[in-house]
Amino acid sequence: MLELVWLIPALPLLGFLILVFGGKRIGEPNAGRLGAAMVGASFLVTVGVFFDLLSRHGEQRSFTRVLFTWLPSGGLKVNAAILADPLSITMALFVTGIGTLIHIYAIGYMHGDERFARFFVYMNLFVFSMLALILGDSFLTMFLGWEGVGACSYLLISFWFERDSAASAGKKAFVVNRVGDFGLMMAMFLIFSKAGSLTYANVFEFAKAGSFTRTAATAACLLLFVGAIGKSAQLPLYVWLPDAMEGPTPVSALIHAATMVTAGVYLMVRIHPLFLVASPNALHVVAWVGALTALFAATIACAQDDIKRVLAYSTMSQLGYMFLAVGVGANTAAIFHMVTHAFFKALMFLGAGSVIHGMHDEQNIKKMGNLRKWMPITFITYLVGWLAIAGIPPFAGFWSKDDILLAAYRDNKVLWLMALFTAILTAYYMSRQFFLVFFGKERFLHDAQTVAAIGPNDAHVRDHPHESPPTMWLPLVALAGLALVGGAINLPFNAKTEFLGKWLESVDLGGRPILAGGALKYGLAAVTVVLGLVGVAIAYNFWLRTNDARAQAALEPALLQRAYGVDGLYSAVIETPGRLLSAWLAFVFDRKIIDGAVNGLGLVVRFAGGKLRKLQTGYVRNYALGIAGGMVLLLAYALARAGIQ
Amino acid sequence: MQPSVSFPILSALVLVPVIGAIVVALLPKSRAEIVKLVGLGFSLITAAMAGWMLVAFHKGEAGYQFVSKHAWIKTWGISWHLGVDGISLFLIVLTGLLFPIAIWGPDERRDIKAYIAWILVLEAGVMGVFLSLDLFLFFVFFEIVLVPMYFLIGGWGHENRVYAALKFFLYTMAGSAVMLVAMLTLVFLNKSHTGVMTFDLLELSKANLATSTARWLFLAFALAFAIKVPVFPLHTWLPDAHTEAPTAGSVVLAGVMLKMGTYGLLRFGMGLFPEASTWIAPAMLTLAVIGIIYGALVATVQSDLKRLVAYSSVAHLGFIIMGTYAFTTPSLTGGVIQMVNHGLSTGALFLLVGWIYERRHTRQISELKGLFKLAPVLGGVFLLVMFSSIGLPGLNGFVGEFLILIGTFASRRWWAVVAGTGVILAALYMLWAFQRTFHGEPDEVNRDHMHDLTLRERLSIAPLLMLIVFLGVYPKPVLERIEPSVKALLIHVENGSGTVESRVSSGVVESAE
Amino acid sequence: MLGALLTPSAFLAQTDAVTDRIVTPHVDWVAIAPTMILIGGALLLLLASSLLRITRPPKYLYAGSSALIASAAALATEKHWERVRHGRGGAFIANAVKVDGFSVFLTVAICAAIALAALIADDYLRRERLDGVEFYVLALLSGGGGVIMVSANDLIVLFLGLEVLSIALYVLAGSHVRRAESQEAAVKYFVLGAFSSAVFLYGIALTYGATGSTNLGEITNYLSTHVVFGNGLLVAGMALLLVGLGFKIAAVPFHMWAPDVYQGSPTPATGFMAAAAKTAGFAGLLRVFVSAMATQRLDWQPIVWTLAVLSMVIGSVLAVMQTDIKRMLAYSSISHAGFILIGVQAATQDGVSGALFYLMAYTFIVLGSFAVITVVARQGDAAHTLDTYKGLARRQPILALVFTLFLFAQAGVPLTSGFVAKFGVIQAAVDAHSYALAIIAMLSAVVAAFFYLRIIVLMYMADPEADAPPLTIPLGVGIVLVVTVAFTLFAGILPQSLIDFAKSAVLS
Amino acid sequence: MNLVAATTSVPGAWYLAVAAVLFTIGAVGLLSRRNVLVMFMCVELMLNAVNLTFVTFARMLDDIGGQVLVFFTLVVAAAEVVVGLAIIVSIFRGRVEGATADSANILKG
Repeated sequence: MLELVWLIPALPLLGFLILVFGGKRIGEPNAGRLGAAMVGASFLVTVGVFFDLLSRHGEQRSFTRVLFTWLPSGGLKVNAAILADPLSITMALFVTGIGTLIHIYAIGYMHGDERFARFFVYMNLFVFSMLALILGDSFLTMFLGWEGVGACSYLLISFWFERDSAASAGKKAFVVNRVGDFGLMMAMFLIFSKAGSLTYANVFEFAKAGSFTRTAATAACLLLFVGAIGKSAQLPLYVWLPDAMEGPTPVSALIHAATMVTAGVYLMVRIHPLFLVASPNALHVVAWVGALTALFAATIACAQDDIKRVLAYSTMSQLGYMFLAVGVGANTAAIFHMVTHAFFKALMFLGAGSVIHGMHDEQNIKKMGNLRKWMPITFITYLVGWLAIAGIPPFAGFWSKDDILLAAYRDNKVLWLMALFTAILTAYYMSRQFFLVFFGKERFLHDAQTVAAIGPNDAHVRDHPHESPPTMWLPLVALAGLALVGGAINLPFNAKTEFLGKWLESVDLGGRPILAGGALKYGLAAVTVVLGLVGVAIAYNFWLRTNDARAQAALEPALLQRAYGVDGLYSAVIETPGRLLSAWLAFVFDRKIIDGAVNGLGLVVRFAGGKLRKLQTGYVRNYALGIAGGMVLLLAYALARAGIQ
Repeated sequence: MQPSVSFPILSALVLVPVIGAIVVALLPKSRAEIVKLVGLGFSLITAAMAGWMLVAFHKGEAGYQFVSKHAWIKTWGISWHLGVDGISLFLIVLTGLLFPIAIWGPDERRDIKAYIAWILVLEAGVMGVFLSLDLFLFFVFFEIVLVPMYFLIGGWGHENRVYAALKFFLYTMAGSAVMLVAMLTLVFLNKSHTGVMTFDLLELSKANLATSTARWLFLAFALAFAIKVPVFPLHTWLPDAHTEAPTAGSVVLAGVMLKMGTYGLLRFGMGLFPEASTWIAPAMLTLAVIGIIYGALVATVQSDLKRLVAYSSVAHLGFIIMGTYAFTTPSLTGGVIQMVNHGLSTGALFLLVGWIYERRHTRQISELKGLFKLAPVLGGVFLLVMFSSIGLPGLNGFVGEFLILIGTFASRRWWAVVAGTGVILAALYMLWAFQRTFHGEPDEVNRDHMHDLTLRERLSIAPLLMLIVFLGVYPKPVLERIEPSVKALLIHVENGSGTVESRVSSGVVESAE
Repeated sequence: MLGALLTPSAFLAQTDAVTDRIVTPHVDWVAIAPTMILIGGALLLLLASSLLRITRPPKYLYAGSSALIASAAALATEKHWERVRHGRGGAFIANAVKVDGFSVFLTVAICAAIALAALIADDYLRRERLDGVEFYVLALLSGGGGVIMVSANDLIVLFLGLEVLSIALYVLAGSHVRRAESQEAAVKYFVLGAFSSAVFLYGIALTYGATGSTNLGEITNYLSTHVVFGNGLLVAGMALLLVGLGFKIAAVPFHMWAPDVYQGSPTPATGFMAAAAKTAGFAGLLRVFVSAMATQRLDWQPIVWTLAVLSMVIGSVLAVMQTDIKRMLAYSSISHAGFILIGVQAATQDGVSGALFYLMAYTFIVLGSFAVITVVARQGDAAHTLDTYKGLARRQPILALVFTLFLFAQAGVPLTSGFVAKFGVIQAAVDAHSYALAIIAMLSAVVAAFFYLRIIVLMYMADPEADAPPLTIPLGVGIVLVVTVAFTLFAGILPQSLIDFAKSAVLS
Repeated sequence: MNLVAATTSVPGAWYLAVAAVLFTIGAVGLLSRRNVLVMFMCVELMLNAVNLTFVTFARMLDDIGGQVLVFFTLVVAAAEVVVGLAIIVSIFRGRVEGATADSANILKG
């Protein structure tokens, strides 16, 4: 099975190729089915590879399959090669698994879209790129996928490009990511200039041999982290993610929640051997950025009305948790949270998509309410997601978040407190959203006056919310199941139940083992759960029970609603000056000064010509004077010369 | 030995387009379609020969192949000396490829006979530039290409064509004027040492020059090439020429003619003046980096689509210059392959912009909107080419850019770092332009006049797209043909300069793995 | 009779000290055959036309005869060439006439100019109702003077040639009797020409005073046997000789007549003037300075350097400002004179051969150009504004294409004779280490390219004026164009033979 | 200097000086007068100055050649006069202002 590992990325690529050339002819819904089938097949292969690897031990668990030499030049030799080890296969499993579900979901969600087939073109390309990112055996193949997912993200965010906001959001995502990519590229150059290779194995061996200087390793780690910040929407390069919600919801679920945005975390985990030789401050930076982002995003999420924006900030916040985990050395916990988060966040996004779909493209949670009556399946599955993210046992989120908090507690109390506070906020804003959407009054039912105003045939009036078709709710159910039991892959009770930890052991993730057992552990878990419940309670009190408008307004300060005004700040500090500078360069410096100098030479010639021309008066005696003058000068020269000698 | 020895393939590459031009000129004016087909036929024959040459090329050899040498003007030691090596090989192939596309792709209707004839003359000239191993011969071709291009811009261009054509001609000519003097100086200095007057590149590269003399001469050569490239701040002819040229002109101009400059710097700058090349490197690198950033920033705010692409060329060519003067195997190899890549992607971009212009009769970004909806194939192709242009891995542009940057980083770290930011800016201006042009809801005017690519258009751009993908995925065949020549050139530079070995092939880059 | 008048045998007759009888030098008729053919032919033509009372001459009768006479004169140089090849060249007729490669080369150039000008003139004169034999006779006479100049080995012979050349040209310039411009050109040319001749003659006198002879061979001998430094008389003489010849070749600052005369003269005459007068003037310059006064080069090189730079730069810059095509070509010819002066300034074998090549190439280019202008000018010879050339490519594509070739050749675009010519003189300058001169020359060529291109722009990229009548190319002009185009391309693409010819024509 | 060697008395240089002065007068006259006929006469003056120079040098160098040259000059001057006068007459015939050189300036610039 291991030999077939190349099929994992190849199948979605094949799907992409078929769809790009024949997608339109295949049409709806077969294009979607084909896309989903390809990803599904890829998932099956991944499962096969997984079991094959599982049956091996130690070194045997890492397998590299070289396909061909990609970039050979001078000392540089990069292969197109696939690295199958527990880390990459874990990632591949949930990427293809969740990918399949979301593809299926999208068949329903994208129903009737005029560019139905093209959606799956992009989606399959995305899955391929994501798999290249994960399975690449070198920094460069990883970078291939890294940029590929970025491009797909761009294409999918601006999928509905008729909307200017969607088009802008796509562009913003790509450009901001490029800032991060700059760091990533510099890191690669640095690594290559030191280690002479970009293959993970060689680089890490080089690192283990102690050949990296501490400074170089630190610089490389931090530069790679810059890339991770961009891709995983951390401070300060997160600004693209909330806007990315302009994309179709399956995209948000797959790319901007479950998979692509976790690439940064994957990268940080992957380069663990480098962190070992780097200054500890490098990891501190990672931890702090993660914790700050987690808290920062959570506060914003409390005041958002758009159902998807809440989830977007929540994603940022959860990703912050993962970086925190990496930063405090709990790589396994980071991966664990990545997996569980993929389950419940994909679930919630798809649920949100179902709600939006049922509500006829309404995204404002303030205009929803009591949807449990209209969309029971969506409600139930969303409920699971809500409990999971809020950290209520035994749902998946509890286990993974608890691991992270534990590691943070042991490493740095301040970080732990920040993470803990974030946990309260998480529980609060998710509950707020949950209550507003599924409970309370049906705010979308309009009074007679409004109906009269917008007309009886408006879709909002004519159609009630409805439950989504089975292609959409089946994936919801499946994800809900995963969100419910996903925590089981790494139970902290003893070494035996830490399945994920054991599985990942062969990949050198280093770090200290998470405390197994002990009062502290259970105590901390209890604190987390209780505080989570507090968050839920506050939300319940203000958003469902009292439903006091003034109190609600107080909980949504403008500063948070505007997301601290960071977009405006960036615009004022970077975009506007940049644009002014460019305009000055283009229209003043380039046109007037540089080109002006060029044209100026022509003008000088013309000016001189104009002056000289005046000498040509047309009068014979002036001409004779010219000759005589020349003669006199020549004679003067002659005499001077004679005089000198 | 290869059978090519008997057939003068390289001379044929130059002469077939000339014959084509003469044949086209003799055809009756009324049969525009036949004229076009005949022109296409000749350019395809040339392309086929270039392709055959590519197949017959011995990889792994650094020297010149298929050499053809005949005395021309004996008195002055001038000969018809053609040869191809890894550095010129792909430029020849690119030339062979782009010309049929430039002839067939755009739907030019005005005075088609003269138009095709000039294009074929241009092709011969460009081939000659890349093949010449004799300085005089090179200069002849270098200058002669101005004539057909001048007519193409001036005769079939847009509103401001006369100004642009004149500027293009005079600017370039000014550069080569100084070069000619330097060339002659070199020849006579060589003559004074060896007693033989020769313009042969291979002979002259052995010339023993005083350091300061060589530097002065190099500066004169470099000026001519820098204008042609163009290197900041000598670039202002380029936006005008590109913008005003007809589509085919822009394609050829961007695709192959700019490479005459970079090629000249490699072949003649480094070949003849190795020490001076290393001496000037910091300045050239700095100008290259400025060009990268500057070109990108200025491109951002352009309102004319062609002008935008033109400024993007300034940025891209900056990368090539940087790779050239970083003096490492990857950076130089990257520079050479980037010449090809830029030819493919910018050529394709100009073709696409040309098609948009044919439909909408405007190049103003503000007048275009929502084209993706109206012309999905055009949009998709544009998208691919755009990604190639901004260096997305898996497409050709990345290969060159990456090799250049990684090579430069090894020898000139901080230049590479600053140049790297150009990658961000490239994404910015290209995506923004794409958004304004292709995204959004199309308005009435666009709806009425925009239609998708025709079969002819699809077929004519298909080879470019295939190469864009192929070179991105599997550049090895290209790299391994370029590399021996690049290495030989680096050794030449190393031997010639003596002082820079640490920079030229600094430890790690060459020895690792 | 003619021989006695034209050969300086009379004054060079020497007294035999022993016999006390006057010994006249042997007249070598072969040595002066080209001159004799040209001048004799001219007189014959004049005689025949007046005796036969031809009022309406048949088409191409005169032109054909003139071309034949010129060809015969050119063919006569074959005998000279034979002598040169067999090492029997040298000075003849009391050392006053030189037969060498140099004279052969330039005689051919002048004869070509006569033949081409005659062919252009036929249709022109018919169109302008000026038909008569005078033009041809004057051209042949003037050419005869030019040939005397190129083979002169004595300053006074040079002066005689110069005068024969010039006086005929004065009349040619004024030969369009109905155009005030033509008359004005004649009077200006005449007054200034006479002035410069006087200066030239004074230069001869001073040189004679300084060296004791006017014979170039003896001057050379004198200068090589005497170390002459700081001889004010000689240097002043050289300066004045330069003024005289500089006037003839229209070098700045002795150029001011050229634009007016070129513009005013009948177009075929302008072409002839530009080609033949320049060739003859440079022949004198090369013979006197590069050859005879080679030892004094440190004295005259800086002057020639300055003249070259001024001519190239001012010629180009002023040409940019012109709106009249003939005037523009006049300034461009000034600029070309500067280029040829580069070859003179180098004062090397390469320099001379470069200058010779340039002169030959320029003869064909400039006559081709003026042939085109003649056609475009239409009846009245007045349509010379640049606007007339608007859309020429559409009105008369062949004419436009041919003119384009000539303009590119003048601009020095490769594969034309103009490029090889420029290359030749520049390489001579570089070889002589005159780098600054070479660079100035190349840059002024860029400026010059501007105005050549401007005409091409008008021809190809502008619409013709509404009332522009169709243009037909008459046979005579057609022949001229074929010949000049063929030569321009031939000398541009396969220049080897012409270069060899020029090399073998270099003064020893 | 050979001049000094060749001449035994001072007057030779004086003749030369006179010739130079004459030549200069001719030149200045040409530059300052507007009547073409007068200008032409100035040219004749210059030529005669040259003739004087020739004769002087011939005497100083004791070389008959110099004197012979004068004849050539005279012949040429005569030819020039013939052609020149013809041109002048044909142009200024019938003009009210007479043979003023300044009236011929259509061509300029």
